[in-house]
Amino acid sequence: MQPANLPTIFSVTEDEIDLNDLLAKITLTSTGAAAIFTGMVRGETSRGDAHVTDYLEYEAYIPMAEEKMKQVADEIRAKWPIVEGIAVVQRIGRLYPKTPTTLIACTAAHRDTGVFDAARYGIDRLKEIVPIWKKEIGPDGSEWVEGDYIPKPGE
Amino acid sequence: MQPANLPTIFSVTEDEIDLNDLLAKITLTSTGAAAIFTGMVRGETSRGDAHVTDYLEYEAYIPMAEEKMKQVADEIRAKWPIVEGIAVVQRIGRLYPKTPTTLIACTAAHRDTGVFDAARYGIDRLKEIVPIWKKEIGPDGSEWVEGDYIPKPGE
Amino acid sequence: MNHIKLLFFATIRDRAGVKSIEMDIPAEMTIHELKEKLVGEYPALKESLHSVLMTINREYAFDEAVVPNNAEIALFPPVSGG
Amino acid sequence: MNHIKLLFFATIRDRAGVKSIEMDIPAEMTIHELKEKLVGEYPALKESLHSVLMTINREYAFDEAVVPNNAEIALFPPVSGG
Repeated sequence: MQPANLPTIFSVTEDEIDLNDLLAKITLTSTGAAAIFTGMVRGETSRGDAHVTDYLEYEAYIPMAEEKMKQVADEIRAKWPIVEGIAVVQRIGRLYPKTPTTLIACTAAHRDTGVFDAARYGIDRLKEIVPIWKKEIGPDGSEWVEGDYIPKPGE
Repeated sequence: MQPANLPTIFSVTEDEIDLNDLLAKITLTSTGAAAIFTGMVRGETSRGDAHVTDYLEYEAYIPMAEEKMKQVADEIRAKWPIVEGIAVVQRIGRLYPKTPTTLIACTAAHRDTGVFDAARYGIDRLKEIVPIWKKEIGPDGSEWVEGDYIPKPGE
Repeated sequence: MNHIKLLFFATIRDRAGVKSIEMDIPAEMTIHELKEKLVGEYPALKESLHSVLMTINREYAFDEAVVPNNAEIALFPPVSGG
Repeated sequence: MNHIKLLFFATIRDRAGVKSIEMDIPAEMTIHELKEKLVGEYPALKESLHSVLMTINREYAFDEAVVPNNAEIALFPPVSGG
């Protein structure tokens, strides 16, 4: 069912996220569909406390982050065995509004296989268990963005 | 609620689909999330009649296709008013396995806004009402791929 | 008489053997009547008629619609892009 | 005694004022006991303790876990990547 050579990319990087390149790397001859999520730095946020952001500073516990990205990919494959290629990428460092900061992409033979749900699950899990943090720098100073998920034993 | 200047891209093209460029064009200062779908040419299909594909030949009724892509974007905005930018692209001509042939991308402030559903709706509608056809060329000859959707009055 | 331009795509073009033609048709002709006229001229279209889609000026059109003067009419099978 | 390496990230690093330290701890010390020891040495960590996450060798670890020799321990707030 699942050939051992299905491409799985997971990376924490300071480089620009290249969607074309990542998509090509997770496209197999049997692939007909890709669902891709990217997160970008918002320069203006209106939900909740409306505010303006000059830039975000991302940091990661890199070796653990890459292990947990691999775990997110493994969880996706367990839930959606039809998924072919997976890419999980987080850019770190100082990132300005409109810049893509993260990418989760899943490929499959067809679009009605759960491949959209798989990508959605991937970004949700990244924001729960992958050790990355961001500090928001705006006109009124800087503040760490606090997550709220407490991992459970075994996660 | 919806500024008049929300970016909407719709295009039938013979050029390579550049995801980085399209994403940048539909990212606003208020954008924090993008859901992107791409379709690729499958070189090997296992669902249904398993077969091998050498390449696909796409053709379009271009002016109507672009009008219907605009309509798909309008439908998305009516159903998901939170969507900020929309790109609907179809590449035509002779396209080989692993090549992206179509892209639907929607951006929004946050990922939990229906932006994934909006992109999914977009590709489903493109395959229903946008006048594009493909002929499959394989080792056993060539065959038009037949759709099965009959548009209703007003679509 | 009304003057119209006809465009054929995909399987319909292959069967008709032409990409586009211009013709004059009676005023007040409906899509249904135009379809019958075309099958008379291109008998190979007959077996496509149950599923052919037709458009008038780039909007889907149905049997009872009346074809206006200078219309751009297209005939094609259900779409299969993506 | 066990030798361990401690890493601090984000708000926890800001509060502790250090990025990483190495220390010796008694064998069989639990994560809970290590947390109490750290609060003794870095009182500013006290107000973060209700939400601090801890890991042993890059896996999430909980109060009752015993810290092995040569462990890489990390302390950080709930994650906020993406």
